[in-house]
Amino acid sequence: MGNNLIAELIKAIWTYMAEVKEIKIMEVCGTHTQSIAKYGISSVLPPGIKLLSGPGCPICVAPASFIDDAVRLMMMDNVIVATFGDMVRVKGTETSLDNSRTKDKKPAVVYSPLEALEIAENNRDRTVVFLAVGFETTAPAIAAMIRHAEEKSIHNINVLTSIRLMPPILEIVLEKHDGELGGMICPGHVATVMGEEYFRFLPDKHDICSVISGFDAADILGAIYLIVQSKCGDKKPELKNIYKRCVSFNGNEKAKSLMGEVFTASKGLWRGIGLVGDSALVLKERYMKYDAVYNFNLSPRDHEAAMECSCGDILMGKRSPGECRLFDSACSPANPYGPCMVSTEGSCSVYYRYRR
Amino acid sequence: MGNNLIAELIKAIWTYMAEVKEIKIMEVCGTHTQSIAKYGISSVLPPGIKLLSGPGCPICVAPASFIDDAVRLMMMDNVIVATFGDMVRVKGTETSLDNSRTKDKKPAVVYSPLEALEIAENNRDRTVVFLAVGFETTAPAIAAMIRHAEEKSIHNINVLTSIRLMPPILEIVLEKHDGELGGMICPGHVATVMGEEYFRFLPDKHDICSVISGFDAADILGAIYLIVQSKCGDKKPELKNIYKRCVSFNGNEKAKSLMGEVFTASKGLWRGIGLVGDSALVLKERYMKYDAVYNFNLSPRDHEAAMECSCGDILMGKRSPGECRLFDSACSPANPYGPCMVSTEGSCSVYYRYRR
Amino acid sequence: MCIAVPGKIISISGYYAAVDIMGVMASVFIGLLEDPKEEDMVLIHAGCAIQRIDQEHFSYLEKVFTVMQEEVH
Amino acid sequence: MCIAVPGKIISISGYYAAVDIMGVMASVFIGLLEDPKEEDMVLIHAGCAIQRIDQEHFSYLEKVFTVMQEEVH
Amino acid sequence: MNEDKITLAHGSGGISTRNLIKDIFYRHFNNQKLIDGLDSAVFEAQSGRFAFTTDSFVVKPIFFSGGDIGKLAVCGTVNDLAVAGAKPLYLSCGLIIEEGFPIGALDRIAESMARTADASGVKIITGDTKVVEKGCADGIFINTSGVGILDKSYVTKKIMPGDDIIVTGTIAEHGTAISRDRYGLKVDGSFMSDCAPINHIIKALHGYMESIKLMKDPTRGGIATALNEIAEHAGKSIHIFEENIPIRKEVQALNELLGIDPLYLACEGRAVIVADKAESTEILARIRVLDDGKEAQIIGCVEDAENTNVYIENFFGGKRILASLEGNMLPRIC
Amino acid sequence: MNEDKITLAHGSGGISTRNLIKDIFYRHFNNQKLIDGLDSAVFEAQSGRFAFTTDSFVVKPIFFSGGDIGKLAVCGTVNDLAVAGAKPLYLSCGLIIEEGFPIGALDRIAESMARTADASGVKIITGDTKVVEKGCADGIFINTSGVGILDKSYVTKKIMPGDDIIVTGTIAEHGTAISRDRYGLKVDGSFMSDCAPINHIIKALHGYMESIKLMKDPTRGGIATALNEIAEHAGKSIHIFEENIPIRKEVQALNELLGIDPLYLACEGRAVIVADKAESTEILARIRVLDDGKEAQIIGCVEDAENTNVYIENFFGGKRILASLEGNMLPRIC
Ligand code: SF4
Ligand code: SF4
Ligand SMILES: [Mg+2]
Ligand SMILES: [Mg+2]
Ligand SMILES: [Mg+2]
Ligand SMILES: [Mg+2]
Ligand SMILES: [Mg+2]
Ligand SMILES: [Mg+2]
Ligand SMILES: [Mg+2]
Ligand SMILES: [Mg+2]
Ligand SMILES: [Mg+2]
Ligand SMILES: [Mg+2]
Repeated sequence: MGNNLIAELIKAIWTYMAEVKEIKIMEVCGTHTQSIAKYGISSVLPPGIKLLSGPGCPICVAPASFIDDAVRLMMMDNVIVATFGDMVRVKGTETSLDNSRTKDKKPAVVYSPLEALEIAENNRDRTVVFLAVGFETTAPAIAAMIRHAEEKSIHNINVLTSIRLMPPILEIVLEKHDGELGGMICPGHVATVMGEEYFRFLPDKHDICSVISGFDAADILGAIYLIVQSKCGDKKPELKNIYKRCVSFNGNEKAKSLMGEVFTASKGLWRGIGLVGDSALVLKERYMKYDAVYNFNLSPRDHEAAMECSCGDILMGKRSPGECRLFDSACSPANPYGPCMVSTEGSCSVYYRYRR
Repeated sequence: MGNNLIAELIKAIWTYMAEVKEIKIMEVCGTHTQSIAKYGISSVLPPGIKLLSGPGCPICVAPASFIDDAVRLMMMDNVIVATFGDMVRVKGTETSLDNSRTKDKKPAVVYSPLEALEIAENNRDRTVVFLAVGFETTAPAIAAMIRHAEEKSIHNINVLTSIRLMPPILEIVLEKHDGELGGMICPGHVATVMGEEYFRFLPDKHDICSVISGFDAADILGAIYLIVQSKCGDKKPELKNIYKRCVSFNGNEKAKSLMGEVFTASKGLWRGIGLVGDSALVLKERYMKYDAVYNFNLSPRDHEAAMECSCGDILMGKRSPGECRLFDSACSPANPYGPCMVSTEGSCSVYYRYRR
Repeated sequence: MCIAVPGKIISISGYYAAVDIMGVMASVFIGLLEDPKEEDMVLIHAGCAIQRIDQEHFSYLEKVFTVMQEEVH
Repeated sequence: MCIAVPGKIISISGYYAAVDIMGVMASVFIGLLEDPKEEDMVLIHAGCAIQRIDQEHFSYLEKVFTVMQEEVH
Repeated sequence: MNEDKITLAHGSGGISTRNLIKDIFYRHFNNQKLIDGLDSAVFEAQSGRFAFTTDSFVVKPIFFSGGDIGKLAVCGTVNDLAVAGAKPLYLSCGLIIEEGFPIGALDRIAESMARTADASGVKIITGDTKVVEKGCADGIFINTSGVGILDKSYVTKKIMPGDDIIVTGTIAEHGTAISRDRYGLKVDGSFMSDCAPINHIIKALHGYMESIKLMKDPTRGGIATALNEIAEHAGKSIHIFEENIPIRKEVQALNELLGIDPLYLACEGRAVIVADKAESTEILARIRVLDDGKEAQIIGCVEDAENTNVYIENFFGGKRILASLEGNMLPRIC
Repeated sequence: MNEDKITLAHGSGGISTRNLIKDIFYRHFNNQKLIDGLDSAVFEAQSGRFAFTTDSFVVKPIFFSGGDIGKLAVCGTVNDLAVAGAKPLYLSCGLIIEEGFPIGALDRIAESMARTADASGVKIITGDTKVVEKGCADGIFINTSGVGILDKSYVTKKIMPGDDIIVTGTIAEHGTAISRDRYGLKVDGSFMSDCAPINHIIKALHGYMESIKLMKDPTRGGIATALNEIAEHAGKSIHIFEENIPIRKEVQALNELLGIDPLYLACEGRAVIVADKAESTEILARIRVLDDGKEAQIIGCVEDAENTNVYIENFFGGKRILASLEGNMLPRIC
């Protein structure tokens, strides 16, 4: 069938939708959100399918105070802040790394946590603070970096962590939705690391049809097909894995054990949402010496001032970006106010660029 | 007679020179050197008159280590170095304030020592170091600034001093010349402060005809006239003062007493010449708290590495700039090596611009 | 949330491998994999190989779809 | 070594005076002078008046020259 | 030259400035109009329509894979003239140099400008050099302005639905090479800026000027931004077919790795051409016979929607709006 | 505009850049060639000899007594065209702006450029805006390039001994005003840059072009440097009479106070003209009837020495060589 598969999938989706009529499907992963936009998926789907974007962009959910701390650290003479590119333009309470930047004090943009370690090795007289942001997919890479620092006795590397976990936030999303959601596209790369079983609780506990999917057009259309198909006839909600080429039953055991070695779960603050128990990974006691919060005596992040931004609702799929009153006025990709606007895969940014 | 005076003076000089034939006259003051060049004085004089430039530029004689210290201070985060414009381009052992300058760390160019004090008042969190360079003319202004700082309790002002006195260096010049010099044009503004009597030692002790002169063309031609005239017939060398409009018998008593209050004489290092006893003014014990050497723990300036530069001989009038092998090759106004090239009134710089 | 691209391990040197990503040769950290080998297809995220790709399952979706559609007809 | 220019005191305020220097009004420190007054001509160096100018001696050189030349002839 | 760094004196307008100009610019740019020129250079021209353009170049790094700031500065202005339908004639060169900049690097840059000017048949006939204090600029900035004379048979014409859109070569080469160099990415593969004069390509189309409606060089903001500008200029929408956009596999791969959309990355040796459908395939063929036109493609066409959007459609019919660039491109990982 | 600072996005080439250009430059420069222009602006011209020139402006402070960087940028290029004997027609405007620069200041600068362009009868028809990171430039730099068409009756001619040298107004006004502002000198007196277009002065001399050998505007390096350039160009020496140089008493006084030689300070609204002796007094008279030509003077003449020195002679016959500027001017005290 080859490329024809996509055409067949679309045809099948249209056929089933004649029966299903209306359905809401949430994609949790920001990269799915981006792929859906990039491939123009909505443009080939029947109008009855509404795709919602969940809290799946780690940039979006990092609290404002995290950025504030990063900016403060960057301005210190003996500190180099290293970060993934996306974090650079996110505003904290008042400003972003980008807007505070001077010729001499600017973030080092890295592609990998291990690059941050390299910077530390090459700048022994300064402390490198890596902004450790991500979900379960990125956490092993960060853990590996910390372990390497330990092995090589590199002590001038710190991490400022905002690592988040999927299941706790999905519990909250599904509680609020209370049956409104017709299906869930599960984050394929989180599953790659954690394994298929990691998302079993979705159908089992929340009675929702869930598909672990990759990021190609066919993968996404396949997931939508399976969800729509499951609505026809009286089927029990199941967990399906159509990303078997990367996602095994138990995931990457070595990566998981490294995460367990370095990190422990803790409550975590989500921008626009609030504190969620056991939703963050933080350094274990024995790796505390790498923790920027500890070394620079930063305040704990346990609450956040109320924002005018509708990000909370956007992340929950309860509103679409166009419904936020800041959208396209006080908040645009050129001058993002809320976190969903800053990452190119944030719901508001994607909506701004592709769907207007 | 009015402007005709100049024509008459020139005529008279030519007349006397028919008898005198050859004469060397030294002007001690760099401003005289500059005026002579600016007015094209040499172009109207008989060829038998040779004008020599003495050690009368305070910029030229400041030791290289003085600049080195100034550069080091300028590079400190909490220090502002304030200076007269001339000092900015002078090279120390390796570099100048100008060449070490960055956008944030550059010298504050002031026209008056009191401006440096103002900068200190406006920057209470930083220390202003004023490069206190000059002869007897400038010393009272510097003394006044220190007294003001004291009165107003401004403690974040320091001076790095290289203040020099005329008589000791003239003694050395005249010892070496041993009767070769036909006359001396004395620095009119040093005399303004110190009084006519300050230069009495020249005819009395060194048997040289000396004229205290102002800086107009007529003043300078008048001095030359008097010197040339004194060679005709068997006259005893005298001190003459044709700058009476500014120079009184005792000078400015108030300025002198202020100098005495703040400064004391000490040995001083002259660039290209060496240590000369009692030739420098340094802060008295009780004003030590304003001394950058003391506060920044700088090394004493008591010797200097030998230089390839002929400045020593130039300053002594023993060589002309053209005879220095660095002249116009390694040393030019655009890239001055020696001190006489950097001040626009330094002998080499003047020679470079006007007489080549 | 997690952009990742596939690549093929060309050579291994310690914790790192030279990986061919659609014609681009990149140095990738392979310390998260159990026993990586040359010729392995891997999935790369943030400069790290996070999993081996199982080439046997490349057409898994197509197979599932074919079976399901046949069931209907 | 010491550029200086003449000017006339126009008004005095504490240690400073407004001085007219060939048409330019500058603020000059006058604390080095004994009893400075408005209308005084002063000599200014490094922003400080270093001496009062004695206007009676403006033509001193000319007088000296005239006398000496007359002596000769 | 016995100094190896630019000093403020080199920008004072005095002897050092004159010497620098003679030693570097007269030597490399070496043409009589430049050397004769006092306050302005003088040239003769026949009646006609002239094109005039300017650009400043602030690229970092200054020397990059496939070029340098000097080559870029010449290509940029030559190409702006070329896509306006003009034969580029004369360029100016205005330099702002940070004190302390190595004279050796300046010499290399001037030499590169001279070589590129030669290659594209233009002369640099007037210039200016300013030096600013250390910390007041970042190395060197170059402004080039250019004058050209328009091909008599070319005027911009009303763009109509159905007109085809041609791109003359693979996209995003410059932006990708610069990103790789700027971020010091440890990847191998052939990443070279496409930085090159394209006036010879336009010249080759001389016989087709009646059918060419508009041309643009897709530099800053990439092909996405250029297409949006064309749509706005035309007052029509544009429909692009993603599969038809020529892009090298390695460029695609590196940008996927970095999470960057290559449609927004600069080309510095390409043109986008809007042509009448009737002759567009012939024009394409004419471009493809050129050494640097082999990858040319018709990538889409003008449509008559009610808006000035650029739509991009993929192999299975998925369609989205391709907006102008917002903000800047940064490598992404999440 | 809901932002008040320039950001990197304003220089990205995307939507922010386009909006900035429309809000500021289209509004102030407001002419059809600019607004129509895509990659280049297009203008028509008859056959003739054209002048082409460029200058970058990096002046500090940006706003000074008697002008601002924008006014200066327009005057500088208009005047370079004018002294080349050309009627200035069109200007380009290339901006390099430091991130964080106030948009309000940019607006004032653009407005000032527009006003000055209007006053001198030129149009700014093409432009470019680049934004560099904070700390990579110092506020704003402006490049203007210009095109003009030469007065048919004017060509530079062989300069002969006896030719007179005219300066059209008082010297060192710009350099003195800038020094005062830059060093924050506490002096009162009228110190204003002479910054102004001078093309109308040259235009007034249309009937005398046969007798005019060469013109220059004595900007950077002042009249001393301009005269040296003329001497070198002519291969002859020049003899200047110091008394004849028009200089205001206050300018003389302030420079004496600072120990600076005003002959090396920039004029930004003056020309130096080398004219045949036979008509030089008539030319002088023609300049003097103009509002801004009242202070014009014949300051010296060309001589036939064996060198290309500029000699300057004072009231009592004292003579010296007036060299080109070496290094930079700084206020001196000792
Ligand atoms: S438009 Fe901006 S402010 Fe509104 S929800 Fe999205 S990111 Fe938040
Ligand atoms: S030419 Fe330079 S090196 Fe020689 S004596 Fe003069 S200042 Fe010194
Ligand atoms: Mg993912
Ligand atoms: Mg003196
Ligand atoms: Mg000029
Ligand atoms: Mg352009
Ligand atoms: Mg361009
Ligand atoms: Mg110039
Ligand atoms: Mg262009
Ligand atoms: Mg010019
Ligand atoms: Mg100019
Ligand atoms: Mg441009």
